[in-house]
Amino acid sequence: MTKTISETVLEAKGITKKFPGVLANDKVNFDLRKGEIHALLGENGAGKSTLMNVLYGLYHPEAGEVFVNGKLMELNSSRDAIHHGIGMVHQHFMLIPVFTVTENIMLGAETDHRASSNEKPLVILDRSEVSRRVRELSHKYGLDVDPDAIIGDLPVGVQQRVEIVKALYRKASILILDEPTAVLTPQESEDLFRIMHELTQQGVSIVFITHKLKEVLKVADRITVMRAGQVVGTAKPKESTEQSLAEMMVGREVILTVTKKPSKPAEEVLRVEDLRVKDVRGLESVRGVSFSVKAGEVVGIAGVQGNGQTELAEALTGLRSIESGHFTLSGKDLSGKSPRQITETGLAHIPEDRQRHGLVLSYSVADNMMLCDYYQPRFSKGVVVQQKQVDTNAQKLIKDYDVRTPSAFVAAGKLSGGNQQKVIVARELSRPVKLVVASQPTRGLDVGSIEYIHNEIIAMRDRGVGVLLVSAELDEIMSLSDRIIVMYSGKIVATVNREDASREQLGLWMAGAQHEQV
Amino acid sequence: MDWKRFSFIFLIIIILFSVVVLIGQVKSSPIVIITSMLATTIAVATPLTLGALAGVFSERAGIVNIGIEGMMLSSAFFGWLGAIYMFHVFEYSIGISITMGVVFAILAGMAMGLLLAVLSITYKVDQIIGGTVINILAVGLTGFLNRQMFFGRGSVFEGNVPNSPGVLPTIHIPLTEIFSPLCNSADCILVVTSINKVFDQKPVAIAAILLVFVSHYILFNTRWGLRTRAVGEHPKAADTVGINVIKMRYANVIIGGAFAGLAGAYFTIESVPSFEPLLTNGRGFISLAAMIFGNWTPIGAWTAALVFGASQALNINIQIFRDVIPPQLAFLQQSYIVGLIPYILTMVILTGIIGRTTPPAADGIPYEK
Amino acid sequence: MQVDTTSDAPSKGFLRSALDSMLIPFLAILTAIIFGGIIILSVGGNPILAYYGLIQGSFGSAKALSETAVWATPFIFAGLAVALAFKGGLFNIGAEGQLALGATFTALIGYALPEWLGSDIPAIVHLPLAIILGMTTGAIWAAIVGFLKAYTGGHEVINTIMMNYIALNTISFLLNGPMKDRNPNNVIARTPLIADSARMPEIFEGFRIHWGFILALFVAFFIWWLLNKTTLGFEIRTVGANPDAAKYAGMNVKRIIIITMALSGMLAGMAGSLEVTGLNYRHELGFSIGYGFDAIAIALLGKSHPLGVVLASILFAAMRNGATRMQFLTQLPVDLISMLQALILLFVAADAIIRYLYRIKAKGERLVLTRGWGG
Amino acid sequence: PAEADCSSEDVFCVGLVTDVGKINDKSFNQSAWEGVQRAEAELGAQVQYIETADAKDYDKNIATFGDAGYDVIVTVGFGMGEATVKAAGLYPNVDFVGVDQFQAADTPGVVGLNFPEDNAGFLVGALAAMMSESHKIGAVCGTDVVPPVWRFGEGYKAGAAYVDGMMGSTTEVFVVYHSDVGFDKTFTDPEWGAQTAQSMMDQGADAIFGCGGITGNGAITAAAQAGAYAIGVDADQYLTLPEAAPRMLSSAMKLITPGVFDLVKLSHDGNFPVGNFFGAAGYAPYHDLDSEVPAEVKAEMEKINAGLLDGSITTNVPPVKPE
Ligand SMILES: Nc1ncnc2c1ncn2[C@@H]1O[C@H](COP(=O)(O)OP(=O)(O)OP(=O)(O)O)[C@@H](O)[C@H]1O
Ligand SMILES: Nc1ncnc2c1ncn2[C@@H]1O[C@H](COP(=O)(O)OP(=O)(O)OP(=O)(O)O)[C@@H](O)[C@H]1O
Ligand SMILES: [Mg+2]
Ligand SMILES: [Mg+2]
Repeated sequence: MTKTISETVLEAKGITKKFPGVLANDKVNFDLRKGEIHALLGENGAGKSTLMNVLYGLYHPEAGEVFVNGKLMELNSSRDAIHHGIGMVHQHFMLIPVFTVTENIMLGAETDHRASSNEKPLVILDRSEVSRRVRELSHKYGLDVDPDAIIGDLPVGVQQRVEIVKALYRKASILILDEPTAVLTPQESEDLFRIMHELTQQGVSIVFITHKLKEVLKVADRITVMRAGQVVGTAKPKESTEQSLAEMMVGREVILTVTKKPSKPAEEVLRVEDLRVKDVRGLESVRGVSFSVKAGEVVGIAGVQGNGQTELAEALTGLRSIESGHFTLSGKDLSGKSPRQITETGLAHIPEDRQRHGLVLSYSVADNMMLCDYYQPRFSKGVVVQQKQVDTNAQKLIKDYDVRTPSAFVAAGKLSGGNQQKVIVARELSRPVKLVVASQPTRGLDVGSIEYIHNEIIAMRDRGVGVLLVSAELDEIMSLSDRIIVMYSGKIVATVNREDASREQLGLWMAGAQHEQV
Repeated sequence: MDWKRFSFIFLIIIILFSVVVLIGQVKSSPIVIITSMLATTIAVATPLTLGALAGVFSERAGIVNIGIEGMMLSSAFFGWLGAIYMFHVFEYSIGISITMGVVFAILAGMAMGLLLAVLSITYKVDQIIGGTVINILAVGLTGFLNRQMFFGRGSVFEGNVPNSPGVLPTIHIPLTEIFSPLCNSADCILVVTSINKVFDQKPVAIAAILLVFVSHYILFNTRWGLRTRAVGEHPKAADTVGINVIKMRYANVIIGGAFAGLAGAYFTIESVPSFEPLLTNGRGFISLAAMIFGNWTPIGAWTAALVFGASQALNINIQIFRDVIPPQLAFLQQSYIVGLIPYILTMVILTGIIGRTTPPAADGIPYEK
Repeated sequence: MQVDTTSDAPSKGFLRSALDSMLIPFLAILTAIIFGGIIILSVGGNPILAYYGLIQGSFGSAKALSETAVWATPFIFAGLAVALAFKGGLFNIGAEGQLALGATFTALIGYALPEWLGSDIPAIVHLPLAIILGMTTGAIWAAIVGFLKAYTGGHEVINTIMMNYIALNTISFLLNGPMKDRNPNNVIARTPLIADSARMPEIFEGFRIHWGFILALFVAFFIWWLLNKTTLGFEIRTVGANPDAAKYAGMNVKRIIIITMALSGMLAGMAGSLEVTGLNYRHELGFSIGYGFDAIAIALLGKSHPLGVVLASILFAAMRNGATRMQFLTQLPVDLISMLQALILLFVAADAIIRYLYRIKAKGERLVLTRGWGG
Repeated sequence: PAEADCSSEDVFCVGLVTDVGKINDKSFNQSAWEGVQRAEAELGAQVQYIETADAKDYDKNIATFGDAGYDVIVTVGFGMGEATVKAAGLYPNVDFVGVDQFQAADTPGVVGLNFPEDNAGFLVGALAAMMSESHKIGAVCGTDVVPPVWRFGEGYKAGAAYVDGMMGSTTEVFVVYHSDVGFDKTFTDPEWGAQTAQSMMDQGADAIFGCGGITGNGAITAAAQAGAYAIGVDADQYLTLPEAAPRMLSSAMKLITPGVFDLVKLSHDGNFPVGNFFGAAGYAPYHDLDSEVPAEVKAEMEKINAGLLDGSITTNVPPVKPE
């Protein structure tokens, strides 16, 4: 796996980038050598994406210089970066859902390939020529994509491939991959690593950003770790361990495993029978699912994003209507009931998209903390909201759940992501409930917050509440669950007890392998 | 193409025409009625179509444009004013004056487009507020200048309203000349001359139809169109591939303004050679409805504009034939009731029974890096 | 992207925050006045005389003050209608139609009820009944749009515009036909005069200012209370700020959209009702033209805050009312007023221009009332 | 203008308040104002106008002149009838001229200036019928809710019918009122007027009468553009609509300008009447088309006009549209 690593193709010196109130990059130095995979590690908000956006010309740094192939570069827009052979696959894909693969790829690079010079812009689109070239490229690098498909119809894994093809189409020789594996199955990730190696063989240099320490150790040639906007060090994979990298990232010792007592499952709180649900596009995405959750246990639903877990959670919480089948909470049939009726029966919901569903960003923390039971006697007398009670409640929850906020009256939108999530967790877990549905409860959070939320979930379990945990993080599922259900393509493909589950086996199931017995 | 929507729209137009033909046939021949209604439909649809195109370009690039009404009104005024100045003050010929009038109208529309762009793109003002500002400003500005320049003591023209140099001429397509020699009956000649009337339109009306197809092609088959739609759907994605979102948005809003300007020219330089305060009479808002009704596509918007044109043609002709309306259809005599048809239709269509309309995903959202 | 300017720390103190939020509108008005002055000068008018006339005509005497209040009354109601809808994330362009229909049906109860019953009705019953019917009509008219929005996604902007046309045509039909004043002297499309028992008393003898103005202030306070202190207000604001979160929080979003539109239409209907019961004592074609659009400007200028709406209404009312005096003194066209109003709105909306002109630092907050067509 | 002291005995002041509409409407507001301006020129009056922007301001606008001590106040339009009568009570020393305001009962200090619009319509209807070669003529009007407009339209029909009866011809008359866009817009929609005129011409009409403010103006110019005969309304629109002048056959005139002037003069001379004052209706000269109009037609028109004046010919149009 050792390569002869030669010249530096990309170098950043002393990059400083400020956002209002945040020093996102503080005199950062970074370099990339030809044909290497250079992993960039760091907690949320460490400044990784910011650095990459600077290199890609999207942000203008307050200070610092960027050299490409040894030459000082003026990067004023992504156009310049593209021109210098830099390609970037963003953390949030930059594809237009209503366009076809071909249109997305040609966008911004609508040049006439038939002309002798490749730079000649083309006023009228030549879709067939572009899709021919897309086929050619995907063939060359083993990136299977259908040029005529509409992006919105494609699974994320394929969308990612489109992003890579898009970069290659622009003749990128430096490829920045910002958290590419966050949305992939272990198997898909393997596939991506294969492609990455293929690319480096052909002379492409890759910056690889991830939170997953195992992957870093496996694929990187070099590792740079960032913390709070600064580079804290560069390491070789051979000389590092998960533990050492995690400590570099966080700056203190971290316990990577959750300590918990064995569960004491009691009576059944949730029972789901043959549930079918359609997604936004009207396709059936939960296809006949049955399972149950008992009081005092954590049931984890594992699966790659887009296999129906989101829709399942939304259906159980009343946000999405169900096509057929039903579910009961504490024996009460709640299928087709409104979110209000379901919540009142004793369900708490930590939603997947906290900014879209969980919070009203313009509201104060206090108002957000009564979002679900503002009408209950705790907060309102008749139709009149009792501001005093709202404030008292907020003060108490802020203290109990360690929400870091200047005051209870600050708009929730002004808090950091972790604290926003804590506001939701505080609100949901402080209510008297029988079942918690937690969807991706720690997505995008830093290690400290994750620790805190994991402990809260286990505490709920120990208090005899049933927990349904939906997560794309296999590690999270493994460390919290007492029982694990694997979903693939809208169906349950396996159910196992935690003790009987192995990462590899779960990964296989997540990729669609069938289980002999359920 | 959205065939379901189109067939629905054409069905409605056919029904509207049939009603008039059935009523009017005792007085006039069906071919005369149909061709006359067609001519009216096309003419009435002209400013609506152009207004809707103004909306399509702006909104495809992500800027909600409810200022179409104001854009039309101001360009109607400035186009007319320009023609008068060219004719009376600079003493150009009629032809040059009115042509320049059209140019002034377009420039005025572009200036209003620029204002909307500055407000909504640079200052990131809520786009609906930006449009409202334009609408109110246009009423005040044109009303004020119209009065202050043309009437009373101390006005620019000393109280004499100078006549406008005229309107754009009809472009005659010599169908009659070509085909009537082949006819051997009076009926045949009637058919030929009647059909000729549909084709004999004025320049802006013809331009509007051509522009519908040109715009459709530009939007869906050219680099410009691809980029325009990209900045309206997902500006950040466009930015990452090196497209200047701000520039594209500015350009399209201003292009939209040019369309609205041409619509304005229709009122004062093509249809009637005079300006009256508020003469656009809400047609900008109807254009907006046509744009949505046509699902933000030029051809769709055009067919929607034709529905409005057809129902106005119906209303006019019903009254022309009011003496012979059969008693069962007496309610049609209530022009108030007939007048409701396009509005109710629009609402029905918006309920989505013939397919949902979807705006560009980033329409109305200011772009922040 | 919805960043509200509200719900900051109350620690700042009401007065301080009110002053802060009034600074920009104040400077915007000042700037518009300066611009307007330049325009007047450029056409050879006398701006000092014009503004003097404007102020004298609107605040210069008891009568002028009374007339300003008369103008402000429908503006407050209609402005609140638009503002309330804004708070709920809805853009009600249809205040015009709701108002006119409200006026028509108030007039109907006002003149026809005694005929139908064959006897006089005590004012204590008749007047409220007339107003309530006007409010209800407006509410139903707007609720239809709310219903279509909630259940079919039909956009309220287009639907309220369409409903305006439908309302105006319907009213033309009614006032020319079944509801026309049959008095042989009458030639125009208008209803008969309403009975005395349906008339809102004047506050001061000989001045046209009526109790409707006081009611308007009270209703503005009520709307503020409703929005900020009640569960329904919380629901409306939540649906306006983040409908997904509202659904998540168990609110019945569809129902709230309909209620918001209905309340908005009710306020607009009330504007019409009070024009009939307090001022005109009948409805006539051509009364109340353009109030719906003024209301939008007022709601925007008042930043959708009830108190702001009251102040903006008084400003607009003063300008409209003072226009007569201004015209009389200068012979400048009344359209000048529309132009001034547009300029004020322009500078309030694009406050960055004002901040730049007066070198005021931005607070990093922006008013976002609407979210395109996505709603 | 405000400097002169109108309350003094020697200064004669005339104020005009428009209906919701513009002073320069090329139609009745403007004609009335021209009458006032004639008073300025011939009687040395101090004159001023106020444009009404909203019906709510009727009282206040009148009062603005009343308070300033104006001697005569002209209020234009039927809509201001009640406000005018009310103001007469408040300002007993002021003479009020109410244009188009029929006075059912006498009010001291108020004169309603009215016109037999049906006669004017009758005249141009007859003219159009005689001049039409296709025997199809049209009228494009504002809303028939407004009685004068309705009387113009019905008079036009009656005039054509009279000619038919006299000559044994059959003339088809298309009369369309604009009613479907809300009241305020029915008089200010030239584009609709033009389209409607065009439709009538498509049906063969070769003479178009535009009756109804700016909407009618649209019809008139469209007719003129298409080479049909154009017929104006209220004033001699040959003079106010130069765009249509070359094809302007005549106009159905309400002689508002002289009517207003005459009444102002009566007030000036201290002979202000009470009740209703009927102004003259008539038809405008043929101007550019004079040579196109045959002598017989001219003669017949003279006869009809005389007949209408002496009552030997009646239009049989009721003052208000029957239900
Ligand atoms: N456009 C922006 N405006 C303001 N602050 C920003 C912006 N983008 C990033 N930040 C802030 O800059 C800091 C660095 O963010 P960045 O996105 O670079 O982190 P990251 O290391 O990529 O984190 P993650 O793992 O979550 O992707 C964070 O505090 C973030 O909140
Ligand atoms: N119409 C009104 N009449 C009198 N006082 C009012 C009115 N509207 C609001 N107020 C006063 O103004 C204050 C409300 O202002 P405040 O800034 O708290 O509103 P807010 O809740 O921030 O506004 P928003 O509705 O935008 O959230 C209250 O103290 C109230 O007494
Ligand atoms: Mg990142
Ligand atoms: Mg508040």
